[in-house]
Amino acid sequence: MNANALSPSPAADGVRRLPGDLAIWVFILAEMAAFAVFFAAYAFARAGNVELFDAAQETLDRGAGLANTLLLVTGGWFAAKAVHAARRDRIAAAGRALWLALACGAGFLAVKAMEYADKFAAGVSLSTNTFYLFYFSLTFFHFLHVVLGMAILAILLVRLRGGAYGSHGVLGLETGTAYWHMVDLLWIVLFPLVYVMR
Amino acid sequence: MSTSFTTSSARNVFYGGTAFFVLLFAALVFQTESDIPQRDRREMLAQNPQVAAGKKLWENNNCIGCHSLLGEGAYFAPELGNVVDRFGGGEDGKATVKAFIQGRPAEGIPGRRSMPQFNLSEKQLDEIADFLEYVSKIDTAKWPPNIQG
Amino acid sequence: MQYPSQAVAKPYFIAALGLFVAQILFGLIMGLQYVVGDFLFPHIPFNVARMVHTNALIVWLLMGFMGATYYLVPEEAETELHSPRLARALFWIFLVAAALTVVGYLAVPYATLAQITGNELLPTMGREFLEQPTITKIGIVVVALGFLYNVTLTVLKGRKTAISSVLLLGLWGLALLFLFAFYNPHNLVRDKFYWWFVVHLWVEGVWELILAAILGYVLIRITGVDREVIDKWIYVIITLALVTGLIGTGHHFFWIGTPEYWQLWGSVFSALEPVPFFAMTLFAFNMVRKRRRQHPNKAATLWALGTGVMAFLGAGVWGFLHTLAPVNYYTHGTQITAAHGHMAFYGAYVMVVLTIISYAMPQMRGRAANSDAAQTVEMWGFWLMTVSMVLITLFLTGAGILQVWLQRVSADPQPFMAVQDQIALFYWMREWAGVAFLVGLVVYLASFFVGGRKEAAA
Amino acid sequence: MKHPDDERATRAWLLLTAGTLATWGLGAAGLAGPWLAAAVLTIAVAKGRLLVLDFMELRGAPRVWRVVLEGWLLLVGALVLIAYAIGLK
Repeated sequence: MNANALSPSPAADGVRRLPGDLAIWVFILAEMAAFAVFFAAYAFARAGNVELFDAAQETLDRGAGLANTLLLVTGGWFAAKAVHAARRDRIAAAGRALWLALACGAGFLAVKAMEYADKFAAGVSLSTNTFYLFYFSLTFFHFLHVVLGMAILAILLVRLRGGAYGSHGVLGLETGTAYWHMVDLLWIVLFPLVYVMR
Repeated sequence: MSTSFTTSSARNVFYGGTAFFVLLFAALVFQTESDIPQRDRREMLAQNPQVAAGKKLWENNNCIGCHSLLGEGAYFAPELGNVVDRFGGGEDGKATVKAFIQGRPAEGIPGRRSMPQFNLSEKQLDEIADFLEYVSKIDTAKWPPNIQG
Repeated sequence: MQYPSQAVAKPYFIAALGLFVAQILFGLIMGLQYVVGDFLFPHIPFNVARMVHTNALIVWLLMGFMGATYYLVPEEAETELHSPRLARALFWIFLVAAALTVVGYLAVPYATLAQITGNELLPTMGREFLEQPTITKIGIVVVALGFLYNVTLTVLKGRKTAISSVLLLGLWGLALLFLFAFYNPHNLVRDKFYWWFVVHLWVEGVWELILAAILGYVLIRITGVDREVIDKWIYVIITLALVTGLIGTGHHFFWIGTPEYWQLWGSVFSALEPVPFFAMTLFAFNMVRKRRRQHPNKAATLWALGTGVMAFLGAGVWGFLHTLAPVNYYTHGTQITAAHGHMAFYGAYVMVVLTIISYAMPQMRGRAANSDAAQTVEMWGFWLMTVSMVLITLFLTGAGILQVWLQRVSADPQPFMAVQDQIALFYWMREWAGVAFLVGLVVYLASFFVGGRKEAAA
Repeated sequence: MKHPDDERATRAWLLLTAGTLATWGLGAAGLAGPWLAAAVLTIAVAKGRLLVLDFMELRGAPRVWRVVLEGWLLLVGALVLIAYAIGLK
């Protein structure tokens, strides 16, 4: 019904347009607002307990955080490639890219689950101290977003196979991957904030 | 400049987003249920049946219609979550609570907010006092800020 | 009015307004008891007046929602109501049950009422807002199920629109969440925890769906804006409402013995709860600005815009004021809460019910809109009530700030009753604002009896 | 055949990876203090901006959306820095 929803990328034809459906962007903004408040709350809570936060941060596995950041960044790259491929009707390549993005997400969940298991084994929980209250709240909330993002990617994959996307239009694909990129974006802030800054 | 915004996407985002947050809420509720045994003093309920009887009395006389309990209720009369402590704590506090309830004049105090005379029996007074003592032991994250409630 | 069965809404609206009057009268009694402590004591103690005040509010809002549903669902579904007879029967059952309950509150001591209604068998009474005898609660469930059955079948046999889907979702949620009212464990922490599943998840959850649906319906009718546009706004608003409001329940779990992580989760999400209300304000004003016809019912337009603004102020801004855990630590259970409660209920739910009544009543009386004279009187009622409510809220906020300072923050905290004496001036001002509200209500009701030249029915 | 969109995304991915490794390296080196905080946050904002522009493809979106998302990054970064400065005392 409108030409702009069709295959050209937002940058391509000089017509500025928002990729994906506005509805998902409203949701994305709401989620980002929630995370912004979480991040600020973390930072200000830290300001009141610097020693506690710095000491507890030492117990985190920064290597796992690194691996997870790389996994999400790579997953985002694959998701972007999937959209680009679908725009040029390279459906098989788009499908492969979505699979790889999903694999990155699964890898993230696995690493995170191992991190949690380590913490639980050490007897650390949500109620241990203020740092862990924030650590578990922030990362678990984000963890669930990865799960939701993967569910969306899976739906996109099914619909891609059904021929829903191609040069005739990739609106749904853009809509779903926008959410996946948000999950990535949030982690890009979360990782340095919780794992590195001291 | 054109933006696509379809009703079906808006609807899907609504149902998907709601389902997501319902599940998250459920997870937090589950976590709460596993954490509260450390905070809610359920052992006092188990050991002393008068506590539950006191709660029923509390409800059957609609005390919450004037007082607040842990900050919830009406704000017409004092907070009672910590009243036993405010009245001296322990047995002294409970005795003062009982004497206060018992001593309310039936016709009220002229010009003042007055508590009705409920004509409770000695046993019922004990039950109410035990209930309020139990409430005072609940871990409320250091609320209220001071003894005045 | 296109479908004769829509007319079943009329008795619901009339009864709702009657209970509204009762609510305000008892509010004035309570307000006076705040400063003249022994007023009507011991015949109507404060807790009894408060039960009538709050329960009348809840029941008349429910009646308003039901009336609104009966009115708008046939038009949305483009079919007659499944059973107008059932709707009328349920109306009388509901009204009689509500009246008997109020008589019970006033005629006998509460403990006696508990005894004669068999509260022993399934104790649910004596909890804030859920004071109704257990049999009344069961009656509410029966009425709600009959109502939902009737409405759901109507929607299923007709056209399905976003408005009716959202409305039904809200109403079903309302009924299902009410079931938590029957759960009353001895454990006070769990009692309070699940009690909020009724109270919070109603007013900051499913009721917002009902609110959005009713507002959307009225805006379609009075502005002529495309349904497509309105539907999208509604979905966005209710998405934001549930995203923030569900976890926002946590702002009630700070100090009742629940784990402390709720302080973080509750603060974060309830800090965002103003957002959906802000979206609703934008929605109302945008639709009216883009209107494609000049509907003769200007009063209904005013109510719709008023809902947007006052819901944002009362629920959004006044809620945000004391929702963050470090602030709430000092304000929890003070007059600040009362201030917020008054404006939020008025701005969101009272006003949306008055919006649909303002739109629908003239139609049910056979005209598109009331005469200009009647509308002028109605708008006077609007302004008197709304300004009075703003004043009530401001005075209670003043009382609350002073109370927090004297009783909780200052170096030498004073006892509750000593503090109450010192803030009596605010309570007097609140009471006078309450009198002004009653005047506004009388003016509003008078508008139903003002004649003059009417517009022909649409 | 390389498409410009793909090239931009790949460039972004390489930079994101480099930024991630740099952030990790700064942490692993045992550094601390205001310079570390500033450096790490700057990298995070730069990474976020790349992601917004080249993965989310907001480079070609109406300007307001770029402003909102980049503004979010700056706002969060500023809040964290302010809180960090408060914590120094």
